[in-house]
Amino acid sequence: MKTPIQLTPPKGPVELTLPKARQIEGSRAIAEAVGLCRPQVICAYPITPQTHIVEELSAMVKTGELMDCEFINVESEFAALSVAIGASAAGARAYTATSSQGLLYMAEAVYNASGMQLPIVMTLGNRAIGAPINIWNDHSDAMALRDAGWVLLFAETNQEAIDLHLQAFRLAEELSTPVMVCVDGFILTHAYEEVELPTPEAVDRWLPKFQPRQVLDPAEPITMGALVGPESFSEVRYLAHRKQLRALERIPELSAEFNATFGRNSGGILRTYKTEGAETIVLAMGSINGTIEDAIDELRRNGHAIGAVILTTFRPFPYASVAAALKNASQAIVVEKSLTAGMGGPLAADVTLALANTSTPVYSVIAGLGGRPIPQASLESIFERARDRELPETTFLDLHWDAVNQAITKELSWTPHT
Amino acid sequence: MNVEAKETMNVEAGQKIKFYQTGTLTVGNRLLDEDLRTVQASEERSNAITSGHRACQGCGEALGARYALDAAMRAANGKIIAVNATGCLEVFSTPYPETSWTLPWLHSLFGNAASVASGVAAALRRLGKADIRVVAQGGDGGTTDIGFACLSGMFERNDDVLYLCYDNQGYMNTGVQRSSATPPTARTATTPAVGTAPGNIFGTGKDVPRIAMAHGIPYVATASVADLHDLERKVTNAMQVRGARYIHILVPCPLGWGTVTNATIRVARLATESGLFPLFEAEHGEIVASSPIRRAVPVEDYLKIQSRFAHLFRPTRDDAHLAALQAIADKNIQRYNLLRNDHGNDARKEAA
Amino acid sequence: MNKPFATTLDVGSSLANHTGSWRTERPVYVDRMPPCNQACPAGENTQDWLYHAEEGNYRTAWESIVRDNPFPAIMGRACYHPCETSCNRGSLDAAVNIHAVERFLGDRAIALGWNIASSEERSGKKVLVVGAGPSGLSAAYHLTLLGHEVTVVEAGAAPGGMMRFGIPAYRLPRTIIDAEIARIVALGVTIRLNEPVEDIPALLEREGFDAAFVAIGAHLAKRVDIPAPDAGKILDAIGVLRELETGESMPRIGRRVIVYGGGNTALDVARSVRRLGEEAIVVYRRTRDKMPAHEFEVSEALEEGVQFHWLRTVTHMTGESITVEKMTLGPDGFPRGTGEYETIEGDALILALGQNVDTHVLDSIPGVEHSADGVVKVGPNMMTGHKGIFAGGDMVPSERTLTVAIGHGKKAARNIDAYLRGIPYVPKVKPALASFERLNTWYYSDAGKTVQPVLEDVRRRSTFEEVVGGLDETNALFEARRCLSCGNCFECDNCFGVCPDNAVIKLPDSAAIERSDSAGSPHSAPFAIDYDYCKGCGVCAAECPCGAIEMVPEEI
Amino acid sequence: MFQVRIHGRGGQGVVTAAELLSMTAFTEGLHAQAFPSFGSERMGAPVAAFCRISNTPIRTREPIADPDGVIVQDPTLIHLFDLFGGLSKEGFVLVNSSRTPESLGLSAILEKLPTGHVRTIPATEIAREKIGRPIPNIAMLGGFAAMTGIITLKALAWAIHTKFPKALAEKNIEAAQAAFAAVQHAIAGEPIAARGEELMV
Repeated sequence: MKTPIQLTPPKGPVELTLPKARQIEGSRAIAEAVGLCRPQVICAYPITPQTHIVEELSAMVKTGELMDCEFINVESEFAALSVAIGASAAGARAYTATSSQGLLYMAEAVYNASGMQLPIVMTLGNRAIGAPINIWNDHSDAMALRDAGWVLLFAETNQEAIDLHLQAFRLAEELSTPVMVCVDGFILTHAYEEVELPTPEAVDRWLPKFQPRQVLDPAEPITMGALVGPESFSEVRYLAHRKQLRALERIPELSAEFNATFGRNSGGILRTYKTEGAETIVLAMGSINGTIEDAIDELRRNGHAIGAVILTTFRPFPYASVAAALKNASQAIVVEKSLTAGMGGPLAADVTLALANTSTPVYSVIAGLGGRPIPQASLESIFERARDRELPETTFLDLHWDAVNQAITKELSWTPHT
Repeated sequence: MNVEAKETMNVEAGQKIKFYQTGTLTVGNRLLDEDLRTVQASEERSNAITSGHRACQGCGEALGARYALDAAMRAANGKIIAVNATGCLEVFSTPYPETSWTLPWLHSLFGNAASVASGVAAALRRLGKADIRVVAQGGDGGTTDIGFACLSGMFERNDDVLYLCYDNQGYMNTGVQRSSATPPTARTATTPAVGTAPGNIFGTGKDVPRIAMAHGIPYVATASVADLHDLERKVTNAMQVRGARYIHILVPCPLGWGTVTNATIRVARLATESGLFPLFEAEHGEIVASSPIRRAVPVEDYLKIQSRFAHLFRPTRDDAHLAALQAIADKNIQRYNLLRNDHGNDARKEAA
Repeated sequence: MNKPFATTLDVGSSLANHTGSWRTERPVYVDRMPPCNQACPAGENTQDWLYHAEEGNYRTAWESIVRDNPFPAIMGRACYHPCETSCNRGSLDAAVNIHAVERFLGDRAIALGWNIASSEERSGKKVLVVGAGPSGLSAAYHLTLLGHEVTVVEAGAAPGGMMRFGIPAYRLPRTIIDAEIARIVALGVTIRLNEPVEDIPALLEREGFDAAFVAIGAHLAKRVDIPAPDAGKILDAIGVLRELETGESMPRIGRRVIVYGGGNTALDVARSVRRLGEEAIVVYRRTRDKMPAHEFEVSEALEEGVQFHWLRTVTHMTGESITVEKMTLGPDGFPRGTGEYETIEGDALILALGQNVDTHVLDSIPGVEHSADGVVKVGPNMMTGHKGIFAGGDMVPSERTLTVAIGHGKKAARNIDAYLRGIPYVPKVKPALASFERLNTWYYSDAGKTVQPVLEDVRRRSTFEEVVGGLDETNALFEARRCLSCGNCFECDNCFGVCPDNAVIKLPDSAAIERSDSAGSPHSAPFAIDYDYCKGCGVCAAECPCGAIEMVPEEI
Repeated sequence: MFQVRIHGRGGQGVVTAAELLSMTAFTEGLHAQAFPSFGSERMGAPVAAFCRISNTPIRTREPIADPDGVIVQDPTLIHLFDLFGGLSKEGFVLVNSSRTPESLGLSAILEKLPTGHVRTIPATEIAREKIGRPIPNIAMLGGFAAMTGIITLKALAWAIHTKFPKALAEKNIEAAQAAFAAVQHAIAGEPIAARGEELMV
């Protein structure tokens, strides 16, 4: 139920100086955060809902707000990441952003960047993948390339999106590996909300000048991107795996350091919300966690022992951390904005694996596909059914069963050659 | 050399003796000043791609790459970064643990060499290293087909990259399949010499140098491993310019074309002398020069030494297709005025 | 730099991969016989001296010539240059104007007083040369260089033989002959003039010669019996030419002089007659294209107003005219009489029908054999049937040209040297011919032949000034550079450049000194194949302009 | 929590209105969240945008299904969609029209809500007058401020200054002020001046 509005009247005269925090669009906030990291080459190809980010950055470069940076407008996402690959290999801090089909169109380069260990940072404004064409938010794009060897971080809020970008550059360059920061399309990218951006000086202290691990340089020539045959390919892949595991160690350290530096707890592997004493723990990634937290507050008020795990680091997948966070729960509910047709929820599959040594059941809730709203009430209803042990293994939130059933019937009635 | 000889050479320098027994056509010429010889004549050449690579015997691409890159290296005082598309050149030069490259070199993907090079160029500009120049290179597949969008983008933005297309007219790395640069009627693994119209389709063609010109970029040229001086001059010209530049180099493939391994340069020469592969230069979208044919030959002379065209001659002669191929050559000859009468030494002396 | 494993590599590491194991054929540098060299009767290393000349090293070039032939200035004028006939460049545009370059070098040597240094080492052997013609002088020259003491005995009043008495001054100025012979004398050769030799064995015995070279030429004019009221009006060509050379004043041969014959001598005499201010008419029994004379002689003669009657034989002379029978060519190319006659006005008839050897000096020498026309039989080493007596030039079976005679002199000298030293003379094995098909002519620039200046017409009808001028340095250099260097590396760097595997090595200068001319070629390639990497594709061989690389199967 | 839903058509500045409303609230020291209806908006297409205002940080991301205020920038939408679905009993409705709510067929909603919670203002006309273009969004916000008291005109002016270049901001502020005054006049039960300078406060 809604609480009645109780607004406090404005206190004193309105300050006409820029406050520490600002009410700005998520894309603008991300663009400014990226700008604070002083990228040297930014390349972009527009795709909804990533557009505002690169528009802002292009303007920042044009106006001189972001100095010493090349902004390259390219003809495709494939080219965008390729330009970033070249720039990074030549020793520049490189950044790009995309969404959905764009990520798929650059897929080959996504694998290539990680294979060559180039510390590129990319923002992914998460969006569904067609067909049917759909411009709205879900996590299908990130899931499609979850195994490309990049570190994948999911932001819950625009504030976290900012913070994750600052941490992403550090992580990428320390380990020499690319990092993707996933931000829910529209829901975060187009939302105006309060964010706090650190000062350039603070960021300069946080993020040292880019020192590439390897660089194309006539003074010390190297061959990058050699052909590796069966005799060594496994070793290369194993080393990539090791690097991801190292990232798993480094991410919480960086988060702690970030907290100490900027006074904000963000990033890391995962966060828990009211998991103390929780029988049911909901696990999700990205912006849906805000609604989940509201729902949990509501259910807790009603005596439901429920909590949440907000997963920030999806790749490398933190099996141990997830298992630990869910250790005391009697059941886990994974709410995720993606569906692997014929399999179910990919995040739920990972969580199931994390809990393989326990008897804790994992319930999968597929929600928000293609931008379908996820109302708090619907979530509460699901969680209540879970409490009552009525939840099926996989639930499709607010699915229009009548439409589905009608289509199934029609499908079954069709036979070839008639 | 004795004193008298030196005097002679001085006399010569100031007077009208400009002719050398081998003119400016051989790789070197002991009678020329060293700086007028080709880069390839010099032991100091950079050997951008060095020995031990696994290219086939008589590989035109290995040769073309060294020709072009060594010239670029000279023009840029050795400060070159090369970006390579996937393909034969990449595969035969960099199998772990050995690389044949001696310059900084990056291979990313099949279709993105132009974009990766754009990125390298952007980084260098931003890092204050604009004295380091960027060369992108790929085969015809990586350039005219899968890499075409990236190439066009690089052109359109006028990024400071010299793109070298080593055209061997097919996907040789994967076993000789057809590309959009494969000539009509040619037999490849995907255009077999069977049926009523054997070999590659007689389409409308895809003239990438002219497409490059349509972008209005500062410099476009075609070149051939059969004319080293011309090739090096064009690479050198290209290196004098900033912005997007494109050189399309014909590099015969003995395996794919079905020629004997020693015929690589000869067949490239015949391609030009027949008019099928015109050599020209363009600046800002306009043709500024073409190389006249020295010794004109009918296209048949070019075709008949390649087994990929064998079906045009055996078991029966395919006059219709031979005429159609000759018509392509004739069109080039007309378009680029290749049979004009200023060929030979004069034109080359000017060039030198 | 912290290079990632496997995907990032150290540059140039492929040098560890020795691709030479792929090879089934290996390229090998070869030295081939250039056609010009092969065609030169004097055995000149034409390509070698052109090589030096094109670099402007004229002295070196000249020294190369005189290693084989002491008469560059004479050769450059009077040789009928078979080198040019065989020159591969002739198949491309026009043969290299070799003789003109040779003449340039020869003239330069005379002008600058270049001399030849003789070997310090003396053998103590004495050789007699009979006849100071081209063959004898050539032999004397080479024998002297080989360390022997040579005396030339000449019946005539001046040395030079047919150079002086057979070739008119307008083709070969006498100052040139004198200069080049003087250089031989300066080497230490003794020439005794006006000394006819009747008994060679006696002379050998008397003066202690260890060997003799006899080269007395062929001076007896062949005659045919032509009825005439005044036999004094029938002269022989060789005698006329000699008279022109030695006579105090020019003889008045006749107003309209008919020259009978179609060889070079016929034309020489006809052209000389023109220069004496008379009309000259050449009568020849076959057609123009069948004339043994060189085409340039015919065309120059025509330019100078010499008239020709082809397909005619002279049947008799009346004193005011001659009667000729018209001929026709049979299918075998030989002329046949038609039975039709005509009259040609003419008051003198010069027969230019060839010469025979005056053999009487040889008749007394035991073992020497000769044929009916006097030609002396010699063995492969040019020795006659009499031990220690060698013969050459026009008196032995061969083509009778200056250059052949000079070649005989050289060859005889080498054999005499071997004979004197008691060792067999083994000629060098000649490498295979550098034929036109072996060349890759695309690399040679298009360049037409340089034309030598020619004396103006009116002076050619009144004086014995030299008709054909020499090349200036610019033209000579240009012409030298037209040489294709058939069959022998000329350091164009093509192999070094066109190897897709960078498997050609440039040898350092010290190694280049090893260039051998063992195969008779001027120098070997200053390159080597790096067989560690050479895959044997053969591009180097195919793109070698001059065909100096050969692909040889590997033994596998 | 105070939740606002703004309806209009593409080109009328619906999304900007939501953003400005959130910025205004933020300027007041409140927490706010604005977001569009995430459509691929084209000129003329129906568009909605949302704004939440709260004393405490806002976590939820669900679309606003039960608003406390509904701003209708285009009255032609009234009968095409259920614009007032989920509206709270104490909610506000402000419609851009020079006509009365009754004449727009809003009687049903008028009856549900407290007096004075349903109003119309001629925002397009005000905008045309003050800005020179028929973009009603800022004027509507001015009217909404006067109507609800949830934001001050001063804070709105600051937000407008933040969002727009100076000249345009000043014109928009004039429009907001005019609309604010018009609503205040209406609240005071005084007749709204027809046009012109007297609207200025």
